[in-house]
Amino acid sequence: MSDPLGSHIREALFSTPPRPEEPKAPATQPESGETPADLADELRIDLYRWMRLTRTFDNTMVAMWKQGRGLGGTFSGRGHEGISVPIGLALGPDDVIAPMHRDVGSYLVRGMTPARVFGNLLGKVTGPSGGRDANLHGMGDLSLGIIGYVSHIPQQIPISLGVAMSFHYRDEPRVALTVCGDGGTTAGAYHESLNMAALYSAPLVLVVENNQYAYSTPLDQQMATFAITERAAGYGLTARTEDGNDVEAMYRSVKAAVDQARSGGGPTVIEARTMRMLGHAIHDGAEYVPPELLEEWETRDPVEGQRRRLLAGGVCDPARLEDIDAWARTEIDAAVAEAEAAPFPHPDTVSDGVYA
Amino acid sequence: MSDPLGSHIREALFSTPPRPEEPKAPATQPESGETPADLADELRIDLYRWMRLTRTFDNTMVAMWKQGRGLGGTFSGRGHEGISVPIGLALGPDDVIAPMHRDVGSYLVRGMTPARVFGNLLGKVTGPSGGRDANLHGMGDLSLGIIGYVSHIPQQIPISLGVAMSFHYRDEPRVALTVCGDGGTTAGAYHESLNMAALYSAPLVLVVENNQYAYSTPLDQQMATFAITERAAGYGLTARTEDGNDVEAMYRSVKAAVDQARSGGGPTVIEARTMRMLGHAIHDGAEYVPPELLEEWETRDPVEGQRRRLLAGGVCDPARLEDIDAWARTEIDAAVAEAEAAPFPHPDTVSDGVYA
Amino acid sequence: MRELTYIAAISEAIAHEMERDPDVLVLGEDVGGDFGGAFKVTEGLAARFGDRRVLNTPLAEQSFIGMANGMALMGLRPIVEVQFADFISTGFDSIVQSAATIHYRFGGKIPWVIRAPSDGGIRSGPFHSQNPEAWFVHTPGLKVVAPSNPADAKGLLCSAVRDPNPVVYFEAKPLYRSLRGPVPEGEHLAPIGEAAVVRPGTDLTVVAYGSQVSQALAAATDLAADGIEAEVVDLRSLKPLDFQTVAESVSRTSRAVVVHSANRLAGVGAEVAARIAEECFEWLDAPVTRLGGLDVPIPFSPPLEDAYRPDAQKIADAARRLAAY
Amino acid sequence: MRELTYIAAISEAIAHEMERDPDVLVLGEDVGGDFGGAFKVTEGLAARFGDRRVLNTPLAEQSFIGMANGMALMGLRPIVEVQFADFISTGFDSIVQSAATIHYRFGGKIPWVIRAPSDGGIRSGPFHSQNPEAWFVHTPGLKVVAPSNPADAKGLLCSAVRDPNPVVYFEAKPLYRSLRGPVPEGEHLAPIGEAAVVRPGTDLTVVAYGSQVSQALAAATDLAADGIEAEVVDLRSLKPLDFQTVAESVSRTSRAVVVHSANRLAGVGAEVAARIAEECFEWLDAPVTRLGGLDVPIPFSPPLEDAYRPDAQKIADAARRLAAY
Ligand SMILES: Cc1ncc(C[n+]2csc(CCOP(=O)(O)OP(=O)(O)O)c2C)c(N)n1
Ligand SMILES: Cc1ncc(C[n+]2csc(CCOP(=O)(O)OP(=O)(O)O)c2C)c(N)n1
Ligand SMILES: [Mg+2]
Ligand SMILES: [Mg+2]
Repeated sequence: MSDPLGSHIREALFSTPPRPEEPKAPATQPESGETPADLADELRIDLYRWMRLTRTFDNTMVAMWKQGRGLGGTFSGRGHEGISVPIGLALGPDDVIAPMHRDVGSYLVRGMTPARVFGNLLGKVTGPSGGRDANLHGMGDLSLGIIGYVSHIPQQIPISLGVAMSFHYRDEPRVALTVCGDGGTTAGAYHESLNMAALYSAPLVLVVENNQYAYSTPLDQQMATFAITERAAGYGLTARTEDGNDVEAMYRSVKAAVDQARSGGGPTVIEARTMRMLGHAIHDGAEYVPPELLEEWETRDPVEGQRRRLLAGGVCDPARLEDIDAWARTEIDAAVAEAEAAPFPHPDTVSDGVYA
Repeated sequence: MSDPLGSHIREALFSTPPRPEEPKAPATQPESGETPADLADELRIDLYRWMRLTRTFDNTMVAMWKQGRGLGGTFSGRGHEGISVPIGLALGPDDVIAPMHRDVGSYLVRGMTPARVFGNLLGKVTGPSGGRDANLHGMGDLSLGIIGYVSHIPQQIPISLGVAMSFHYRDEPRVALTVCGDGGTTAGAYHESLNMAALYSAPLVLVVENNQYAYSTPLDQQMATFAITERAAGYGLTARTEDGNDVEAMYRSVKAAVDQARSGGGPTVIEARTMRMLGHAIHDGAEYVPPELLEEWETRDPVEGQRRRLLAGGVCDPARLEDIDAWARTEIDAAVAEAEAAPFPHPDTVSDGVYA
Repeated sequence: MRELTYIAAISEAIAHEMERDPDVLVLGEDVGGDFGGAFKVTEGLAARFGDRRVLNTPLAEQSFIGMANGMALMGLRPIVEVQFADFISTGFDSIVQSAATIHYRFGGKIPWVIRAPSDGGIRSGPFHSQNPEAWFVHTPGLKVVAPSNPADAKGLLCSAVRDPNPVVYFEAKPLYRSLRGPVPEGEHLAPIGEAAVVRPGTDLTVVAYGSQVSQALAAATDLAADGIEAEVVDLRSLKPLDFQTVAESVSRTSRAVVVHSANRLAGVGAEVAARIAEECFEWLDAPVTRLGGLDVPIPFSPPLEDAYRPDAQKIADAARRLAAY
Repeated sequence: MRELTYIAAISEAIAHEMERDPDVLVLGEDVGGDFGGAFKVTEGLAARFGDRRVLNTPLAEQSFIGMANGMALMGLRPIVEVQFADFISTGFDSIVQSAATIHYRFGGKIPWVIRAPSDGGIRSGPFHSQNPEAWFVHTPGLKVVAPSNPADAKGLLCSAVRDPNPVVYFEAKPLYRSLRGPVPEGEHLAPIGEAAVVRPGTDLTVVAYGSQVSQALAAATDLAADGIEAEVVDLRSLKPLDFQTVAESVSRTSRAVVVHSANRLAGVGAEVAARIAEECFEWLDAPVTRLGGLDVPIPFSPPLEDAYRPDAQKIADAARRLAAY
């Protein structure tokens, strides 16, 4: 039977631009099966490194759009790095992920270069959708095990269920992971897919990014009780709540879920509690969010939190973290330059690729 | 504000053909607000009477279709009388019901004559859909507070949620009641609507007719755990399980849910456990159902059960029940004759009524 | 007359109807509170009419449209906002199976309006630019309107709210703030089912609706410089369709171009062109030409989206070819 | 050649493809076990190929079609049964938004087939008689086929399974057991995108598909008795559409009737008629006539359903009017 992903993924995962300060990249991929009660120091640093890259990406993107250097709208994932990075890192190379619009970290971890992501945002031919899809949609690359985002929430879940079922059908030890928001949990396909995932014991991990808002709508206007985890457990699958701003806790939890799924233990739903720090999309000032709430969550910033933890625990010295920060800056600046210089697609290609 | 139902309903409810043996018909409608821990004797007899009428309807319909006197397909509700009758009787005259395809009892209780139901089944102009909709679909009559069935499962739930929300919006002490099957619980709109019903504290009652099969598919191929009630409770609404073949228990439970909804206490889901005694539809031999299962449930027949209970408890003497049985037979025979004699709609009317 | 933007005319229509009739209410994602919807169309309504009449719903199109069906059956008149027309497909059953058939099947009335912000040209990509009106025109039991200017945006919305049937109202996002025009104050109704000749002409007829009417008018100006006088018919209502106005125009001009932003293939323009070809056969001096989106998901990148969409230039080019036929 | 019913040809095609390719599997409501689906099309497959390859799903169209999307992305080839074509709208997003756009947006292939038992005339009412093909023909990114006879039922299904794109396969319920015909044993493919002239003629062209092809052939026999020789073109594939075969026929006959069971209004026939009118303008001696269902939910009662549907008599009547034009 054909393997549409192939083993190129392992290669692709490590083919991101050379990182001078991080030669031991394989440390980011603990051997499959190992449950990291204690995470290796290099992995803990790696979590920081990818979060920093993601945050620098996000800051730069937001600044560009405010300066009018963007195209159309875009979505900030600020505050979600504690989720988007570990969902990428906890997967094995042959696993498949279907991220949402706030999960840039997971794309980067899986080997999509920042230049390609900016290329997509700017409608360039170099973006993974080749200028066909907008902002953080359509950034699929099956050679990296990434499925592009379908806007219709929560379409990523049934698709990922199907990916998981293909692994199940073929007896492959692979896992599908996907993501939805608190808003996604109130949609019909969420229920249908969780029910089927439990029924078929599909090797699926779903991370619910509960960031307290669906666009302008707070949780208490979405559901009568906030028992997302308990409701998920009701289908007969594993469900637990995590602090989505604690990247190490998230890594452990996702890794355990991935291991469980891979070994035939069935699906897991992880509710990751966090806060959307900027508006819904770039044009949204989010005046409807109480400032105190944002202030409180600012103190729980996942990137700064991990930095403090690494320093406090003596895992590495400040210089190493500063090197990482500088590396991220350099990477992102280069990516922007590359994407801005890239060409738009030619209008004559507009009808190419509708059919395979 | 206009009241599309009007007070004609009370009248309509009692305008069914005269019943010589049941002069005290108003006893079927206990005063709103009364929670019948002990059901009045006349009500207990009435539950039997409507179940018998429903069963006689069903037997006759099945026989006609087997004899080739039917048109298209149809659905037997045999074994569901313990649900379909009390959901009609526990409602007040201004309440609204949206039944499914096995709930003929509720139509009859609400005042739709058996002749009209047969008219619908036979595509006659006298059916509530005037020959437009098939079998037990489209049998709406808003003057009776009945919403016709939409085939797309479980469309009756969001519609009924909206009906409930209109009562809520207008501060009317009215209740919407609807029904779905075990199969309906796995569909997306079930989840969406229960979540919203709880969120808005809508005056809605949903009865889940868990008859162990969705067409040929048994429960264990529909869901990993059979915790329909627990899952419903997870939305933050009242949920309980009942024996769907115990008509008095069902009546009490539905009545309590209706009272709760009417008094602002929010929605209830009642999982009524029962068994579909004939196939999915008239053409279906249901060979996939183990015969032992049917044999077991045959001993729990809701109509015979209520008969035994009335006799054992000395609520009435056998002669009265035999009168009821004879009455049902007469009613249904007359209805068939009337429906068979009724005309088909004229082809020139085919485009009438698409728009209001 | 005072002028309003297209979007302000929509907001005014909603407020006007809510003021007039307590049975009118608004629901949808993010429509309530101080926020007032993704495009701010319902801004201020919650403060004015209360949260009960301007209801934020969870993300659940199938069921909040289904809920509107039930409300409407009881005589309320919900104005439902789908955040983008693209997401109307998520609530498809509740529209095409439930709302569309209920009157025919048992006489229940469904007097709702679904507002669907549609159309592209503003770099929003395949999921925020769609024009799905053909699905609904093909479905028996619905009405479908698509205003092209601020006055009709108000007048058709007010009429849609009062119509006893389900009406899908396609508002053109690209016109929201780019198009201003005179809008009558107070009561103003535009009849559903009547097209309008928005520019008289003698040489050919351009049939358009929604945002393509502005493009057709721009093309007509351009063509006039070459001595080609195009008549522009704005359909306004796609179902019921006022074919008489179209036929009357084509009977005079003998040439027709039909244009819309939606996919040309099996779009509403196919119905219009087929009817012209059938019913105006004797008058036609040239084949009916159709313009529409290409048969591809609506692309994001500017060169691709521009290649995808009809515009004034493409209409003028087609008209010139037709005039020279 | 041995003859099979239309439905047996479908069953044979599925078994043939499952035998050939372990990536082919079947899923849908009630398709598995000893039961084999509401129409018994998949009967015996579970026993032969195992429950894993013939999967009963819960009632959840949006997600089981969405699941097929994910399976297909990984290279499996699911054949999805929706129990009636009417219920395809419940899974609409997973088809028109997800499956249809994925290749264009990032190159993912979706090689599934959705089997949709469609069409009426058998007293099944508004929810078990629908012909929703126009929705999918209008949507970019899908293929749509509609076989009219047992050989094509097999050949088009086998081709659809092997096609790397999502194919919606409309099978005509009224033909299931009423139509028998020769079907090649073993390997038999009918190309997607090729129409067929199923009866040659000189006086006019009837373009049809699905169950209306039999009606058109019956009408042609009737017409021949009057000396009118109708050519019948069976579209077979609605998207891509083989317009060349249609144009070639009309260029000879100069007259065309387009017929389908689906609502005439904005149906696939509108596209075909508009293209004939545009591209065959010079050849036409009479207006293109369209026949289709009336613009009403499909009624149940025999006199109403018969009034609703096109049939051989109505086709012959239209053809006579056209021939006399
Ligand atoms: C079916 C559907 N309806 C509406 C939308 C428009 N929309 C985009 S994001 C969003 C809110 C999503 O909230 P949530 O799921 O909590 O994700 P978050 O944005 O908070 O990450 C909405 C309503 C959509 N994408 N899909
Ligand atoms: C959306 C949708 N898909 C498929 C069907 C076809 N169908 C009709 S009844 C049925 C089974 C329903 O089972 P359940 O909900 O348990 O009700 P029951 O028939 O047991 O009373 C199915 C699949 C449908 N009506 N609606
Ligand atoms: Mg959220
Ligand atoms: Mg059931």
